[in-house]
Amino acid sequence: MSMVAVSELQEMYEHMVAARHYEERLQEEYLEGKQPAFDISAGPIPGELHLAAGHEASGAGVCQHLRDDDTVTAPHRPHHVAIAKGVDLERMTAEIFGRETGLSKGKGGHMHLFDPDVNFACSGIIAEGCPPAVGAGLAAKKRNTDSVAVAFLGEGAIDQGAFLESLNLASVQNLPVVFVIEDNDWAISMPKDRVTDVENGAQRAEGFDLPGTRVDSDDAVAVYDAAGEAIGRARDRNGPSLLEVQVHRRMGHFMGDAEGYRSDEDQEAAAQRDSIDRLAGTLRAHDVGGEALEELRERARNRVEGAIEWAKDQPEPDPESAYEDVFSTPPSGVTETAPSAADSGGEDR
Amino acid sequence: MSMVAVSELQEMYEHMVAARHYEERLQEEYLEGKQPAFDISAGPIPGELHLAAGHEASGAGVCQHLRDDDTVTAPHRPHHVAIAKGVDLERMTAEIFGRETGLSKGKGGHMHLFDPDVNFACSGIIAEGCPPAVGAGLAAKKRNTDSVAVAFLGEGAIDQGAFLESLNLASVQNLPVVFVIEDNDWAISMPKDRVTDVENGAQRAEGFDLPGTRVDSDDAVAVYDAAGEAIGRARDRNGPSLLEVQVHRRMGHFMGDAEGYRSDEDQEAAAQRDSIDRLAGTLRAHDVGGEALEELRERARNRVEGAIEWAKDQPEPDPESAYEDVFSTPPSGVTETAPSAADSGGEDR
Amino acid sequence: MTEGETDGGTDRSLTMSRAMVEAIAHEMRESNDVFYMGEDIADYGGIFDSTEGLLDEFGHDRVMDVPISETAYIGAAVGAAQAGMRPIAELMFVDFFGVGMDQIYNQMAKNTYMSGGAVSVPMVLTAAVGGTYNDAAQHSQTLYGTFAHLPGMKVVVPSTAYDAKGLMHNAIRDDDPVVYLFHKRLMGIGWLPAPDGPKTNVPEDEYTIPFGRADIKRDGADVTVVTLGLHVHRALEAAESLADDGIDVEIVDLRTLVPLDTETIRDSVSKTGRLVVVDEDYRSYGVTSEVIASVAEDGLADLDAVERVALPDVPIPYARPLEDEVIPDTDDITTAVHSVLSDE
Amino acid sequence: MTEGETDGGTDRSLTMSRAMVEAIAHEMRESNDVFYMGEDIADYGGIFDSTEGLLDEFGHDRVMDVPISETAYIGAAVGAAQAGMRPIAELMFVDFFGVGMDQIYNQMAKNTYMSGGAVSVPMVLTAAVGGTYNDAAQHSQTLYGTFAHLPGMKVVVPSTAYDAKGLMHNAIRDDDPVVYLFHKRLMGIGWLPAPDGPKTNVPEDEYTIPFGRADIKRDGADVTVVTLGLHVHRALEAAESLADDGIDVEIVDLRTLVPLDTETIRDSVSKTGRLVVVDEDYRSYGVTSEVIASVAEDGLADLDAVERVALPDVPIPYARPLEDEVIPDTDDITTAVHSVLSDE
Ligand SMILES: Cc1ncc(C[n+]2csc(CCOP(=O)(O)OP(=O)(O)O)c2C)c(N)n1
Ligand SMILES: Cc1ncc(C[n+]2csc(CCOP(=O)(O)OP(=O)(O)O)c2C)c(N)n1
Ligand SMILES: [Mg+2]
Ligand SMILES: [Mg+2]
Repeated sequence: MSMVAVSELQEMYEHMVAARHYEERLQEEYLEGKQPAFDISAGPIPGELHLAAGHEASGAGVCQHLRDDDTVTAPHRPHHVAIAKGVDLERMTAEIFGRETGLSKGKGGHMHLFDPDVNFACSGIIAEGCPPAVGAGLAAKKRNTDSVAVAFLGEGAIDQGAFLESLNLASVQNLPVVFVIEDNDWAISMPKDRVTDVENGAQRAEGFDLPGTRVDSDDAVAVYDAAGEAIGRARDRNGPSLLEVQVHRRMGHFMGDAEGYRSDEDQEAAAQRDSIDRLAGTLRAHDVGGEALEELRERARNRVEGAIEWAKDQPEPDPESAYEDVFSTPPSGVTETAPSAADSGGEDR
Repeated sequence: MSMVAVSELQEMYEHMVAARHYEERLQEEYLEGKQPAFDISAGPIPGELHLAAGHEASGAGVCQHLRDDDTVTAPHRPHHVAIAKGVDLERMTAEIFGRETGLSKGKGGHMHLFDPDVNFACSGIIAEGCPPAVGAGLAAKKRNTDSVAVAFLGEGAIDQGAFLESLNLASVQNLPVVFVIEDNDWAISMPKDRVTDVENGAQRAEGFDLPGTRVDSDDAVAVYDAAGEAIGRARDRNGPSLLEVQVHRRMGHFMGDAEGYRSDEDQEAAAQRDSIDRLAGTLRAHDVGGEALEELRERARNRVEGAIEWAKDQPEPDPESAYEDVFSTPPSGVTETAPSAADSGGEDR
Repeated sequence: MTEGETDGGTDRSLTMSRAMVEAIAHEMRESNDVFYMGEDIADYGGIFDSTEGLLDEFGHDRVMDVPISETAYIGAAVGAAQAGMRPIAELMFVDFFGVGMDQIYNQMAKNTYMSGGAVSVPMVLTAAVGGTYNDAAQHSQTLYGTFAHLPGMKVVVPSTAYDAKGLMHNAIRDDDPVVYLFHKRLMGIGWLPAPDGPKTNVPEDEYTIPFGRADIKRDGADVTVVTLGLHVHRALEAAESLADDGIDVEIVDLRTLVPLDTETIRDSVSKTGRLVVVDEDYRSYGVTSEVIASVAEDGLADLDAVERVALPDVPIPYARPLEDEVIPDTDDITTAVHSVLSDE
Repeated sequence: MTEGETDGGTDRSLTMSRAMVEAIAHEMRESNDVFYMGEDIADYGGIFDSTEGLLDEFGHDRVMDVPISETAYIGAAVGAAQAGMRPIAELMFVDFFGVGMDQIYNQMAKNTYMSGGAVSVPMVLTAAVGGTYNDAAQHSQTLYGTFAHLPGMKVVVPSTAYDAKGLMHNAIRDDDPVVYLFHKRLMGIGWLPAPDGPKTNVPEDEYTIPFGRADIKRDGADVTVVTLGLHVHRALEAAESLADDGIDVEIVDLRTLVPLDTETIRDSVSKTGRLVVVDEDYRSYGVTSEVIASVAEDGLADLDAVERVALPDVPIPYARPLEDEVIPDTDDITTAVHSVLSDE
């Protein structure tokens, strides 16, 4: 039996509800102006959008163990993790709407959210966040702190060199890193068995001498427990772990994906196995009543609505700002120190 | 007990002696003019040279099972494999000496030996030959032949994405591919335990659902047996395997490597565990007498001497030929078919 | 255009995607050696419709979804090509080249040379390129210059359905590795509406367009605009409005970057004396640089004025006003044309 | 040169390798955040002496051998840099970039921009470049143009010990990612003898050389030769022999490709009117293209003649007569100088 405190379950529940509501609201906003004919350039949200409805248990269960000084890297489907990690929701939303006050001043968009205050980053290339997470773990080790790094990736990413090499590097250097595979059964249109022979992605760990665990119960508490063990191990300087979590994709790969390749039954089954409902049940079993739950939901929804409202009010970036931030501001790298005649060192050979 | 025929052992022995003698002679030729001060641009052999003395059991034991239509890719230390695979020794040697009649007309050198007659290729980037070997296996499967592909790599290469991704691709497509790790304990100056936590490289297989075996007895017969099983499995369309073979590096990473990072004991121990001596013992136990062995050795040495002599007699390439062969000869890709007005298709929009 | 003169007598108009797929399907029918590998190219039909419909006709064995392992499957294409097959491997976005580049440029592009011609690598590497839909820095690049700089690969960039089909036929038949870069905005995808130009009449018959032959997409006497891909259409649009001002622009569509048709470029510049190079790749060390340098080298005397219009040297930003700022548009081209006219 | 005027008063001459290592050691002493990762850089001291001696002083924790996993450890450097450290990661040969390029250009180079400046990536990526010792197509390239084309990284190419030290100090202190490309033939490695030029007097004190400032390595009035790396020395040699014929060549050593000092180039060309660009990278879509285009763009009127001398667009062959043919030598430079003088 899990030792999780009820207060933690409540926090997780609130994060999960916020994440789900966030995705539902973004879907609405995103599709505005894009119907009936879907034109990606219409509506208030630019670009592609990968929503994580159905993944909430993973973000919440893992991040519940993390502090601000712990690093998280997430892939192209990042919102639920960002919310659980405590990323500034208003500025994140402004970023997604492409506004000047967004986390990245509108330069990054939803696949490139960076919040250094809580050491969160995400990126759009498969498994690309794994090596930087290893690097954050390396920095923690070198600085002799007990902070840890967590890299999230999809089950479709476990065939990519960047992930596999990272397992080895983290293992041989004994770094405080946890890799979390979110298995939602699909990599865009490719089912898992088409791209790997391994049913349990955590099995990859075996070839690299680190522990691997899989949680497939759609149970945020089980995720919390397994993640607690892995993160605790990392914090105690006992090395890296690999964790796979079964989640579900409720909204297509990206907005506009008609999922023609996916059976109705599969979609239906994914919708049924809802870890938010399940966690609500657990909370009720812990004597958290319907009213208390509704209060949590209400708070989560309000936070989301507030962030979206704020974001939509923000100004668009000045076109000229496109030329800024290629390099650090203020500009670095132009220091000149003695000897003053330095610059002509090779002059007359 | 191995079922290997004595005639096969004799062939393997001859290949192994030829390979060893080849490396010893190349070492001599390479160092000519480079002593006492080692200048890489002096002497009859250009460029870097990675010799495989101590690796012979691997090339001979594996390739003994291969036909000309089977594909082999080897890494930067390829000669022993090339010899066992039946690569044209004269033209290979001419290539190493940078001559016009070399396998690649002097363009490739010792890390880029291509002999399409026996489907052999090698290359200088770590693990780079793994994906093309998978491709050769894929071609065999598509064409419904029973040929197989073997990729050789060093133990230092098992941390590289190209290898790890290849394990998965071969496994999920069930391709006739065998990966052979030659474990010589060192990746240039880096000992194995500095770069991976896994003592047995064949353990990598576990994360990808394919069989993995390790042979660490310096016994060519044991290599032959293990390779026979893996290659037989591939030929019978039962999928890929991973095989690791313990070998030894007797001559430094490349010529000129003083091995300052390596202890005398380690060098000594490597020299002791000589699989050629061991195979000679096995042959004697099979009643192949000293004279018969000497005859094999003589033949091997003569072949090597003949190839080196021939190669050194060959002309250097014409400098102008440097501009040829970027693309196929005769030039392809300039076909023009109907409709004849084709070229102006977009003219006047 | 009188139909029948320039398009093989057809009035069947196709999107660039349909034209490209038609060539692939034709070649797959002709030879079992041709097959297609990539992510989401089977049931999905390619994220940018590059394989739409192929699965139905050819099945999963020849229209193969593969793991997200670009190094492994692009390298496998090299191996299969060296074994005599004619694989087509798709990199979903050209921006992902960095995960598989070693196999691309150290094997695919070099093995013919490194083997002294003993082996050849008859494969096609397809990839979607380009921005204009706010997909930000990792999903919007063209990287034309990156591929064109490294020897051993032919680099193809179609701008119309007609060209896309002929160039694809040629790419598959070519015995050398061909990098075939199709611009997402030109494909005619429902959710990413194309401008008017790329949908053209396309003959049903097979035909090839040789590499190394640029196409004059518009004749003109005053200024030469050299460009490719999406920007052919932006340049044509600019030319129309400039024509109203009495400025007569010639538009050279490069169609292939390797080989580069320097002759057509120089002939045009020797006529107009003024050169504008328009590119959606980064400005420095790229396509605009090379086109200008090639003219300066051998036709300096003919050259009265030159301008380049390209992506500035910044990663491609996400928000609409920012992306609009950096990707060259029709106005940028018009301005550059005016500038070379006033420069002298 | 009167010693003391131009080199901080020292007559201590160092190889380029010693000078580079001296700067690294200094910065490692100053800050525990600086560490070095790479293959064979600990006990071996770097295959090309890039870390010779560092292990003894700093130990395996700060001079770290890593697995042959360029993607993983270069990406780890990015992560450590974003966490506030100042890693130096070595790619043993620049030719290997293809196995780790995604981390290099999609993370290291873009994260500052993609985060709107919220994060910075203060790291150095070192790599050995160049040919002249018959290591063939996978171990002889410079790939200057490949890195310079993609925005977000500063690209540094020292040609002397003096420059190597100052540029390395600056690279480590810079808050942005710097790609530091050192030419093997210049390092002063025992088995790969350097020409005379790169071993220079080097002050013991620290000093920085700012990026974006080319260095006139030789003043001249007749022809501008723009070059970098090894070819600075080949150009200087050519200049000496041309001086005997009364031809006065100015030699501009770029030192950094990003930022590119177009001002110094243009000033020189406005003086001489004749431009020769010499590069060891591939000819097309590269450094020579960019330098010529940058002059043509803003200084076309000044430009009377231009030539480029570069590696032809072929992979680098192995045999000595072949490699000698393709890598530009002193004679090639001399010929090009004569050619721009007779061109007009
Ligand atoms: C290297 C690389 N290859 C391909 C892609 C395109 N791509 C984006 S998401 C995706 C599928 C990812 O599947 P998975 O890892 O399971 O994550 P999910 O989308 O299911 O959350 C692909 C192929 C990419 N971004 N990067
Ligand atoms: C991607 C890549 N990284 C680094 C190198 C440089 N390199 C050449 S051989 C070698 C060591 C290889 O060790 P191993 O695989 O064990 O083979 P061995 O030399 O021991 O036979 C290294 C690091 C390379 N060629 N390619
Ligand atoms: Mg998935
Ligand atoms: Mg080894």
